[in-house]
Amino acid sequence: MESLSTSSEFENLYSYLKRFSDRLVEEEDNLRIVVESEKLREVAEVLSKTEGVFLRTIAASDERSVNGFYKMYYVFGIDKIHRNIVIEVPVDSSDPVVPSITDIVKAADWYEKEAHDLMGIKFSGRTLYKFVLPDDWPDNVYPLRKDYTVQDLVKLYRPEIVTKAKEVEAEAAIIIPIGPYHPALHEPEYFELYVRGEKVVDARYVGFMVHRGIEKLAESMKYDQVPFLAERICGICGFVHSCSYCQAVEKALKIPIPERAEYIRSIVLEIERIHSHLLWLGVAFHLLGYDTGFMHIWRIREQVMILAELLTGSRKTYGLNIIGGVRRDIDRDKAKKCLQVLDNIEKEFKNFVDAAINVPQIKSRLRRTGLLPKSEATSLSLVGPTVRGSGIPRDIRKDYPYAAYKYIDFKPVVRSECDNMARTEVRIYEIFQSIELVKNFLDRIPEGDIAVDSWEPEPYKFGIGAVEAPRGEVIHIVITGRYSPYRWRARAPTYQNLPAIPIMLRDIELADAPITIASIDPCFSCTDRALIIDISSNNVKSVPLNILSLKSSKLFR
Amino acid sequence: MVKFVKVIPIATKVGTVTIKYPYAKPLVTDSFRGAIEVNPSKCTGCGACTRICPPKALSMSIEGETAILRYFIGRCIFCGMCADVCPEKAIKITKEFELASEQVFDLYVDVEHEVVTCKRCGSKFVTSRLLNKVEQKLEEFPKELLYLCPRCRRIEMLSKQTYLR
Amino acid sequence: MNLSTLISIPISILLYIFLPPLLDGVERKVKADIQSRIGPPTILQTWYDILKLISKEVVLSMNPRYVVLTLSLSLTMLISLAVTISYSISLLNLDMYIVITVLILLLAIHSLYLILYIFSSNPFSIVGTFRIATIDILNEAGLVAFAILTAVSISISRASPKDYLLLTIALTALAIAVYVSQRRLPYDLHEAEPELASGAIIEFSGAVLGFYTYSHLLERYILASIPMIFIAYVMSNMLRLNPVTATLMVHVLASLIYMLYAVISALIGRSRVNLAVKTINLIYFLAIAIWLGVYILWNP
Amino acid sequence: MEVQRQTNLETFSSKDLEKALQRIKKSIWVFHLNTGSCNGCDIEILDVLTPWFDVERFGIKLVASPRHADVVLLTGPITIKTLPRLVKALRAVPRPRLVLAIGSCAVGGNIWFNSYATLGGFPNIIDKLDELGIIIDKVVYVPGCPARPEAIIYGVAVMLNLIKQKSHYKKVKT
Repeated sequence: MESLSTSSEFENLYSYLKRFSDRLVEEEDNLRIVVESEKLREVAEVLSKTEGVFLRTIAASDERSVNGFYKMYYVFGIDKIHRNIVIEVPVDSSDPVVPSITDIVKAADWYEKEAHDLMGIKFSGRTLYKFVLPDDWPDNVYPLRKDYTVQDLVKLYRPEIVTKAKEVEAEAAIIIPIGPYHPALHEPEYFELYVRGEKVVDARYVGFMVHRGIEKLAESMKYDQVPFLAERICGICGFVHSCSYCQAVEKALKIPIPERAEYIRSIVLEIERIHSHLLWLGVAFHLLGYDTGFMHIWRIREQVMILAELLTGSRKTYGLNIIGGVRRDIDRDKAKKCLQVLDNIEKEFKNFVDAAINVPQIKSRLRRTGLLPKSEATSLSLVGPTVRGSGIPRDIRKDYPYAAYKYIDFKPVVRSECDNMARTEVRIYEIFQSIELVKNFLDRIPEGDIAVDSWEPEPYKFGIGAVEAPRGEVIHIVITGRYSPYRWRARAPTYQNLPAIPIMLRDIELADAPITIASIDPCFSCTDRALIIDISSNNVKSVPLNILSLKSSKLFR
Repeated sequence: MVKFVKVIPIATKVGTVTIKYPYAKPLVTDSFRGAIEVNPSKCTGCGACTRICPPKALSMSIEGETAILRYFIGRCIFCGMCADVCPEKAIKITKEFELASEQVFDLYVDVEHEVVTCKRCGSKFVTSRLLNKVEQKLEEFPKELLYLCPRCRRIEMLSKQTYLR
Repeated sequence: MNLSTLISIPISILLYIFLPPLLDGVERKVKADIQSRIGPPTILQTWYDILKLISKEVVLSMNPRYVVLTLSLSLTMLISLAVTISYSISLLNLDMYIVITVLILLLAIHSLYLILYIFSSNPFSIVGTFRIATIDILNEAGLVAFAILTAVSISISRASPKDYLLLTIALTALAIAVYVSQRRLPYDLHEAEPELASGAIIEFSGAVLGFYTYSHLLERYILASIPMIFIAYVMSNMLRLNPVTATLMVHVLASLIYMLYAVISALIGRSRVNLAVKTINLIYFLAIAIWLGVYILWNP
Repeated sequence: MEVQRQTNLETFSSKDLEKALQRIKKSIWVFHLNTGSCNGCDIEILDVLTPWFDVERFGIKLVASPRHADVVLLTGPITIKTLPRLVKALRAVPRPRLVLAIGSCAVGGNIWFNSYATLGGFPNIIDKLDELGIIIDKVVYVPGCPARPEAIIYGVAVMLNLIKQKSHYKKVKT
């Protein structure tokens, strides 16, 4: 593999960065560079203008106890050469201010908001208000700072249930209490859609209902307990989170994991993808009123659930990952059963989806709705089937190979129509592709151990773990501590993808809003560990009709 | 054009797939992890499980004359880590999932252990089972130190050393 | 009025009153079958649902007087509609006046529903109400036109193949209009669950919802029986049926077409308002054009 | 327009309640309320509606509005931000008002029981709801992470007294 310093294409970028700072370290797959905050905007500008560089994640970390300041980590990725550029910006602890880069790198918007709320970092150039935390959260208490333990925070703030409920009573007279609960979104999130007649003119995400304080909790847990916590970030694609957490720790501490464990992880990841895409497809049919399709797709999916339970011991939240490997082996019987089930699913699914996708209403409502132009998709650094439906072949399995994907060759599924149908088709073909991949993995899986015997934590090492989840790229950053992670930053795909929704919703019919929102396969429990959107409203004169939509990955329920 | 009608032959071919649970067997596979069962005759009350349990569904507390290992099924995430770490193999993962209850109270399981009182300060510090176990393993350990709580033990050892010197 | 007429009227009214929830039960069973599952325990399920709703507490955020008044009015009108139809079947008399009375009652009931929906202040129900108004305006025109067209086809019929063809075209168009009026998929836009929660009926609860559900099912069944009245009329003229047989025939045929509708609605997805308007327009225009074309161009 | 309740405790006597509870046994409409769960239990709830488990065979139907519901399927540890909405939704459910708390989160707060952003499960707010005049007629807790579809069906059966519950407080001495 090429590294940044040897790549001919990115030679200029490298020499530029090198001139910029002498504190530049080239690691196995990251290029880490320390940049003073005054120069941050300049570097960001250069990176955002370089073609093929995407923002992957941003993390704020409280390192006052180690080196006396806060630190911001900006992770940019160059898909082509499988390398990350990690820009580290030390932030003064008495006056934590960093220049905002949102106007240069669009995708940075939410990250800055989150860092402001949870870590108390201020961004010059923009004013931020409370987004993630409840409105009555005490000022100057930033949960992710090391000044507070989880117990302190619980003592500092408890909501007044009775008072709160009475306030609700007062405002609830007209709008009926379906609140953020809407049948299309099975999660308590909501969008406000501004509509004129039946046309949507604008949309605003009002969320953070599922913020559960996960990153803080992890700091009070031991290394081996965190995978179970990570898995509960999301009940649909939990395995990807525990996987990328483990990979981040393994990278940071350079723990070599057995090849067999890598294969087992990949097999379970693909099985999770099959189940998640089938689930999505079923819900999409339900959103389009085609309940028969929903029922049959879920009938087919049930076999995957039984298979997952057989392989891992649980239908969901598999509890399979530990640092250094996996807890359960796939023996010969299970592998045989697995192949059988997959064959069956492939046959049934092919038959059924062929019929279902030809239902006239499904066809006409998916085609040419929810358009997401390629240029917008690039500038927002979108991930997963959302971006692949717009003709950009970004796939972490290919771009930053991990686990057993290193050993295998495949092509990401790409569609270039940019509409809801394109995203649906990407998912449908990915199901077939995943079945193919699992068969391949089972074929090649080597004998051996499934976990390392022991490993020693070493504090203040930095590691990035990324996994291609069914919804897109999941990326975890871990800075290790002595007994538990010092800082753990999880970024879910929906976090990156949600800003695309207002673009897709503009000027479509109200009836198509649920399926369009669903088309990024939003998973709010992932996203809300911390985050929020704010789309500055444009100048369209709009009739504000608070459409509380949202519930699910099931979608708007 | 009318391809979507194909759903009817598909449905006819598949028939009804519904499992008539609770009147028929559930779809549980062999590897399913349900509620755990603590074998009171093996458990020594060492607390290894309470330290690994991610949601702290297992907890150890001393109430009066007994130490209680409390298992709260309502918080359990059925990960099975406790069974992996238990040095006595006293924890068994069952396939039980029919746990619904009208009272949260009914979801607790307590295992009571006798406790040993520190000979010097009178504080309760360990279950007698664990102490016996330790006694068997460390035969050479001075008996008088065994029945002291960690704090008193340290004081005792220090004073002994001073004395010896 | 002879004895069999006297018997057939109450039979028919009773069928109208008790059959609709049962048919809904059967429909749920049929749908479950298409979806490879068991479905409700018995076909009485819809009745149980309605009875349960009636015994529940009522929570309303609108003035209950308006709601109860509108709802009871529409129920009364539905039952009088059932009585009118039963009466006309047993007399085997189908003059234009009856057809028009039936249509007027139907339209009145639809407007009452609109009023009922409009009392809700919820944004979902507002959107739902506008949607249903759009579809209704278009579809009621179709319903009236095709009912009259069918009546005309019957009255001009001299039992030639051309006349039967005309009748078939008119009846088919009427059946489509009835399907749309029944507010089934793909045109149940007012209560599209995934988009609008329950749309227009989101704020109803307890007994109000129970009675609404019942009246909605009753309306569906009455609508399904309308094309059948014409068929029964033609048949009884040909075969000299007695009123009891004719009544039973209408109900059997109505139940059958109800099931056919159920199967169709299980196979397709939900449309969109602008799309629905286009499709309905096209179908109705085509139907009228074909009917006229056959009438004018076919000269045997 | 203001919220009006047509019936209240005076007209909704214990006899009415008894009758309504009897009728609910044959027809149960459920409303699904997610209070910040990870989606695991939520997809299992959807799963019980689908062909393999098909709870319609007990007369269970998923409805979209709390006004139509008999039973609230509550998942999640109740995050602070969802709390006001939870109260709103529960208030909108007409009596008899039943709650099925599904999953470890709703029962005991799961892994987040001591997080600053959650309340740690339904038992922690039940008294407060009483204080607000929201009477919950019956609660059944269904543990599981996520609660598997069979466990949810079992919970419903316990709620309707079709089956006697198996879990009981146990105290064993060594």
